[in-house]
Amino acid sequence: MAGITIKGLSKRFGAGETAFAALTDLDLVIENNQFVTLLGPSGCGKTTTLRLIAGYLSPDAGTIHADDRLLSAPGSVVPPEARGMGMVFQNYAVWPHKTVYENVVFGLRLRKVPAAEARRKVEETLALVNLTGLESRFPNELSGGQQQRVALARSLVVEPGILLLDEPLSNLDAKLRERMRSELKQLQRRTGITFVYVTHDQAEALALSDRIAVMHGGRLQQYGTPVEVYSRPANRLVADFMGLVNLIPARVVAAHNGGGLVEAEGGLRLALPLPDGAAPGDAVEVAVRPENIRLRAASGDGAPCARITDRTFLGNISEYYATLPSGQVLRVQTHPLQQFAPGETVTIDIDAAQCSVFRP
Amino acid sequence: MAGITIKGLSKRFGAGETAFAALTDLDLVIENNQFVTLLGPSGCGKTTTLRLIAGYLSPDAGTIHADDRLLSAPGSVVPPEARGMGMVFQNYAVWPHKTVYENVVFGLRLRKVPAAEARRKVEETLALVNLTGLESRFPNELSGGQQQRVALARSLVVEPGILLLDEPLSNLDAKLRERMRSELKQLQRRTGITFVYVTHDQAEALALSDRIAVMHGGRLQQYGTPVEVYSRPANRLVADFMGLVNLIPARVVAAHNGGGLVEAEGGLRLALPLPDGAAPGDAVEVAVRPENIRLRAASGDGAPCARITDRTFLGNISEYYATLPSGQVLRVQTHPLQQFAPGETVTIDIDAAQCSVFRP
Amino acid sequence: MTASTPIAEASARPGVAPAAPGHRVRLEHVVMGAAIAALVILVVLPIAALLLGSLVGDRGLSLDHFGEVLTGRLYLTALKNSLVLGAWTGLFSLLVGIVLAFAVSRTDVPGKRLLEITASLSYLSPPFLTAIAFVYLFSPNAGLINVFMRDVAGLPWATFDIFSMTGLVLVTALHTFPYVYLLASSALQSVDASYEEAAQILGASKLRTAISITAPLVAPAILSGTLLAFVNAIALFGSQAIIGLPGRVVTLPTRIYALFDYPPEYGLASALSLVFVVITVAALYLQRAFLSRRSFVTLAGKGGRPQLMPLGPWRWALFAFGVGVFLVAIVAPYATLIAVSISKSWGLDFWKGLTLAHYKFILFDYNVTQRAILNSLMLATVAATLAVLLGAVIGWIDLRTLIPGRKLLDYASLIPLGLPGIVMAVALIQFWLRMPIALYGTLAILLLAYVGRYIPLSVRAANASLRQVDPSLEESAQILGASWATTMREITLPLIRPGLFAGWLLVFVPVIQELSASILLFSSGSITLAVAVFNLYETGYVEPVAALAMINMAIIGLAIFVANKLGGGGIAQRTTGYGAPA
Amino acid sequence: QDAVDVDAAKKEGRLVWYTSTPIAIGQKIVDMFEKEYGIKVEMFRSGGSAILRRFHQEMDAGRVAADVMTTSDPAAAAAMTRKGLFVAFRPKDFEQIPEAAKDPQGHYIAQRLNLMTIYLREDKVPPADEPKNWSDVLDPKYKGKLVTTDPSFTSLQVSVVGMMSKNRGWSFFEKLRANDTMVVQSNQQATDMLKRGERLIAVGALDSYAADERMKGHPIKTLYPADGVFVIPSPTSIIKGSPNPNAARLFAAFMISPPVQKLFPAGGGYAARLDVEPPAGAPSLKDMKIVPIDYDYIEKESGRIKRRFNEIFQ
Ligand SMILES: Nc1ncnc2c1ncn2[C@@H]1O[C@H](COP(=O)(O)OP(=O)(O)OP(=O)(O)O)[C@@H](O)[C@H]1O
Ligand SMILES: Nc1ncnc2c1ncn2[C@@H]1O[C@H](COP(=O)(O)OP(=O)(O)OP(=O)(O)O)[C@@H](O)[C@H]1O
Ligand SMILES: [Mg+2]
Ligand SMILES: [Mg+2]
Repeated sequence: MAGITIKGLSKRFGAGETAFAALTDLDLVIENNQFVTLLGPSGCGKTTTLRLIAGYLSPDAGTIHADDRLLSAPGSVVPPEARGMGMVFQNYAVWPHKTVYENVVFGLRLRKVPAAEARRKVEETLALVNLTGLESRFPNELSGGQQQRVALARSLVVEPGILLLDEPLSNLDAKLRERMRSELKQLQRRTGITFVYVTHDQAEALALSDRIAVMHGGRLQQYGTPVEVYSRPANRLVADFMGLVNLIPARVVAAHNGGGLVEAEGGLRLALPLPDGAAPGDAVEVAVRPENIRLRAASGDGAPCARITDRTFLGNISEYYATLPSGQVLRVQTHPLQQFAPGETVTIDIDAAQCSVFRP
Repeated sequence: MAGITIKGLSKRFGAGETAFAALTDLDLVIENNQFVTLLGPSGCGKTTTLRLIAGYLSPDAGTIHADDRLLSAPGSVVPPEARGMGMVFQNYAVWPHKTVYENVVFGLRLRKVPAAEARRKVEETLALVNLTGLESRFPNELSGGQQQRVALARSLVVEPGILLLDEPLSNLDAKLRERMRSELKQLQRRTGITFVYVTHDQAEALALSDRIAVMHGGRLQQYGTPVEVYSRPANRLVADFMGLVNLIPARVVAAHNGGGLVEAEGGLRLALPLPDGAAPGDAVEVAVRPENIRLRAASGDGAPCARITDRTFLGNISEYYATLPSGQVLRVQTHPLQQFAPGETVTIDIDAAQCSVFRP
Repeated sequence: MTASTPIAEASARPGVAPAAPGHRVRLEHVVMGAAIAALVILVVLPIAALLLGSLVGDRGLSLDHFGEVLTGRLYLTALKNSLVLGAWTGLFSLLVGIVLAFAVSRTDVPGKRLLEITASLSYLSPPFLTAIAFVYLFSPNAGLINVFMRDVAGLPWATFDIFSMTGLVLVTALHTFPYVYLLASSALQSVDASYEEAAQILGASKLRTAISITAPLVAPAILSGTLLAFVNAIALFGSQAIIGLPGRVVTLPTRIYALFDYPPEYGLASALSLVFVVITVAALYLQRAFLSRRSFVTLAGKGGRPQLMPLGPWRWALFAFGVGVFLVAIVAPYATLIAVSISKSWGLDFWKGLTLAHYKFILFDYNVTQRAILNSLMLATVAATLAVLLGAVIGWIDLRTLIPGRKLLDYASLIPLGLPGIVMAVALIQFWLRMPIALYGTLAILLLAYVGRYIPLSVRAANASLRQVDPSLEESAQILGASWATTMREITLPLIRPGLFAGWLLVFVPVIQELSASILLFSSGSITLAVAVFNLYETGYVEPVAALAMINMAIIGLAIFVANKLGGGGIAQRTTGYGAPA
Repeated sequence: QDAVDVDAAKKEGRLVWYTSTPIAIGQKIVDMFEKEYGIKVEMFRSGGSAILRRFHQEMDAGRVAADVMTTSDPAAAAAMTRKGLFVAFRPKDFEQIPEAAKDPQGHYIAQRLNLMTIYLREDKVPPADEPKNWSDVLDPKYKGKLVTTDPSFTSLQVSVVGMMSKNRGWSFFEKLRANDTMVVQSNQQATDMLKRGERLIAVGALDSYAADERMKGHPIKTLYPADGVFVIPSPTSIIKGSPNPNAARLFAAFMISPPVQKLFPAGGGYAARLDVEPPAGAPSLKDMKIVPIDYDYIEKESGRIKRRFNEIFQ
């Protein structure tokens, strides 16, 4: 069990004109026993970060420490085989020419663990991931989920302090994925191993993580708990990436000590926390998540009205497009039993406490 | 524009001992101008059905009519090129050696449409799918979403009566997928073409379809509107596949004319519509969707209580595991602002009207 | 891209019209029927004729010929020698091929381009020319290098007798190691790096990873290359005649060839040829069986590029090895041939007799050469084109239809791979001499032999490129209303064009060099370049032979250049990277 | 003496010649003939037995491609004459060809005479060590120095091996084998081995190649064994039913005309005509002992002879 401290980490690929900064000045402290997720759109540098931590790549700048041991610095990199980490690859990389048992025992053989003890450990680990009885199967005789558990067992059996996982669920179908998700989470809680998890699926990140590092374009955008990054996004990019969001252009009407009043076109007024230094007259964008807008039958209580223009039934949720008199379209999510017909006029309530304000 | 009538359609693959019934006795009426989705887990026969409709496969039994024209019967199959349908493949199948324009105009050339008219039609169709200006690009110079629209345009330009789509969104990332989804839906509304859409993603099916055909193991399980299949599943399989569901074993206490009272272990009582012929004493399963269970702070009003055992923040939703005194675990979804801590005891309300009852 | 599980493969296969019987005849059925008929004529009938020929004796049908072939000391020795030759060549090809492939694709060895060139040139060089050159270098008493070692360097132990099994293996392996090299290096490049990285992070050293992860993963490709080397090694007639006979290493091809000397003994020759067919088919069968059991191996995925193994000082050792192979396989034989071709009479003082007279003789005075060059160019062009078209149709049948027995077709198209040219020629003679059509002695029979013999190469090439074209690309044309012919013309053929051109070259090059079948099938009007070279050699004109050999290589080089200009480029880049599930 | 219709021949304009004549001389004959008559000759040059095999296969296939054929296998020529495959033709100067080298009716006529002898590198074998007759080469002092040709690939050698084994028994070849004699495919390869000094003595190889190299300056000397040399004619025949019968006759007649015949001694070989001098510096046939050859025996036994030879030398 170990923590990881990353300081000022940068990595470029290529040289000269085609050089490309895959990762720029990353600072990240991953604490012992935590489940930390690197989240971001494709190409944002997640895999690069993970491979830097594993030691497959050497940084151009910055350092990586595990506890107090310096693992990576420009020009001096402890090779992967000497880091004592584990890694689960996106495609599992279960060796097709070895049986489940041989796959899992490989790391123990390398450590010259006596055969009897190795067998015991493999059995324990296979039990941990629910693979008992499949020891002598070849990977092609396993389902995707089972292969993934072999990959997990193979990494776990050597008791790494840190386990790196690169989009391990992205190849699975929705149901299996949901199951593996909770298994992974429980496993991490049970073993106490530090998990560094890479994904571009925000739901997965929210469901699994203690902390989420949201990345974009090779830079860290925000590092915080799931609720923090979802409800208090540091910027537009994060807000947009963490889920559906309505961005309403508005103007600051009044500002005081961290809070204030904004007004959107069409008379929508919201009392909100404001970013530092916002002054009346400033143009801002208000970010509202669809579930923080409530619809109710039109009432004359002065709350803003909107017309339902589209409706999508999504099972556990219904989604509406509500058009404000200003023409601004809001996406709203409600409980499916709360039904409005397209064309209907409704009153909307925006939960101002859940909104964020960004400068455009 | 045309409707499709499928009667008693069956298809087996292989012969002798290894024969495998991919599709058994399918009856399906797809009406003109509808958006119908074939939904089901991997291997349930969706693609097989679509390929039978397209004429790539010939049925072992049953018939397929388009309007009144017999398209397929065992041993006599109108070949795909003579059906006048369109098809969008999962991988788009955009021809990499032809430009966007050449891809789209191909079908018109085959129909010997005069060049000038063909050009006009292609331009119109490209405008329809928002690809104007990209005519001379090659597919490798397009993003995934653009490629998909080329595939769509190629099928649309020949004005097929029926458009078949095989998991066209499964290769896209979440954001693009969401966008393409609404584009597809609008397109279908605008053109009035009959869409037969294959997917294994229930959210997609719910969002898009006029009617959903839920399949399992080569058999049709239910055919109905999204609300019907989600809220009134015909059987356990459908209930389970259409979304998360809690299955609570219970016993019928009283039954009358389609309704009745059931009691689950631990004293949970629900007044529900019952399946025909259910008699007091019968063992049944009550299916409750997580969003139809409400949590509130423990109250002494006699409603059942439960203890929160796990909690997952999913952004627009919070999910709880609530354990009843009987040990039964319920999954509950709430608005994320409604917060309970693990360990807390809560009162639960089950919306009995939204429950379904199955014989186990 | 992803694992090709049986299910994925099965459901990717479109059901093509043949599933619906009793329809009007469609063009695709005619074309497919023609392709099947062609394969029957090219491969199946000649082999049947061979079988018949081997059974017809002086007293009607009998097994006498087989009896003699399987008991006669002469034949048993030849059989044994062939097997020994095949085995050793296979082993050497394996070692050299694998070391070079590993060096090029997985290490930081310098001069990779040189190693790649060595492999391609070794494959392109006609083995009998290498054999001739090596006789000049390593004949035990007078070989240049042997003389140098013994008399100048004073190292008598460092001499080498080319007229021996070892010599034969050396010369043959220089031609066959590229099979292992090419297959192994492409396999090594497609092994997903994450397999190796997974071992590394568990603590495995680079060497350990290479041995216990990488090597087993590419084993199928290596095995496949080794078996190709084996089968080709025992089939090469030229080198076995030039080196084997003086070294008293009699092999099956030389034995068969001798049986054809006047008066020919067709029955015995046919029986002996069938023994050959059995060996090669058995080898192919073993290979396929082994491979099919392992076909699940998942190569290629979304992993990063493999890292190159830093070798430290060892890289220079590996480099030296590569340069050694280059010197032995390319420099030595070509330098020798060039030297011979410009010397007045080899054996006299070299520097006093430099001349271009031999080039003049073969190009202008000897009226056979020009005809031979023209014939060869024409035959190679036509044969390569036919083979490629046939290969495309056969590959298409295999991959895109559900016709029962399509696997058999694929197998039949592989058999010639194991048919030495001489056996193919015997089979063709046996068959066409009985036919009322006077094909024999014309260019047509050579064409049949070439197409038949090299059909496996074009079928493989077409097969590989068809696999990269997702069936849905064809289906989407179909549903738009395109007929089969339109779909082929507009979609399939343009998409596999680069692969077809590769296949075309793959056939063209060996046809230009084909000797072992041609030597039995050519006639005055249809003499080919390789036969002209061999005839000159057989009658002792070694200097003109060397000159003609150089011209031969120039023609091959030119042809490759032209074909690349015509068929390469452009589209290849556009279609590669177009991810289609295999 | 049979007449030749030169005009008809010219009208045919071309002919096909199958031959095992050494390439350079063959090419010269062709060039001379084309120059003289303007008739194009398509020469198919290959080993003697390859020619015969081809010819027979074509006959079987019902295809007569060759008009004229010159091989080095009198046994085969006699056999084919019996089968009626050749045209009887006695051209001008027919009588100048020795009886033993032609068919009385002219179904075949020798083009040249081949001497199968022993030759060696005179710079490497001291005169004292030269073998005097065939059995001398079995002396162990020649071990590793001998080269011979394989009757399976060289039809001239079939006669040599056949008569040697008939007259002296197979033990001769067993001993030859014991003396580490190298076997090569063709006479030219044997010469080549000597040229490069790989082997020093060729046993039972065609003398004219040795002479040819001698003229180029190689120190190769021909020996005429006291117990007899083998003189084997290379017969020329006109093929019955060939496409260009008149051109064929003209060419066959041309073949024994003095200008052509003089080409052979000029190249180191022996002409077929009695009135043409032997090659410069070589003895006349009259001064040698000549081993008589039983062609009937050779023809009947050739399969067995080759097999036995190969069994010994494998
Ligand atoms: N070896 C390399 N050479 C050049 N560029 C590279 C290399 N590896 C990665 N990159 C580039 O660096 C950027 C970050 O890559 P990285 O693999 O870290 O992305 P990612 O966040 O993991 O994306 P994804 O979700 O698609 O896997 C990408 O733009 C990628 O193209
Ligand atoms: N050509 C074939 N030969 C044998 N079995 C086949 C073939 N095509 C499909 N099957 C089998 O028929 C069943 C149904 O296949 P189908 O492709 O219709 O499934 P699907 O519902 O489209 O699944 P997915 O969502 O995975 O695409 C599967 O079990 C499949 O393995
Ligand atoms: Mg990545
Ligand atoms: Mg499918």
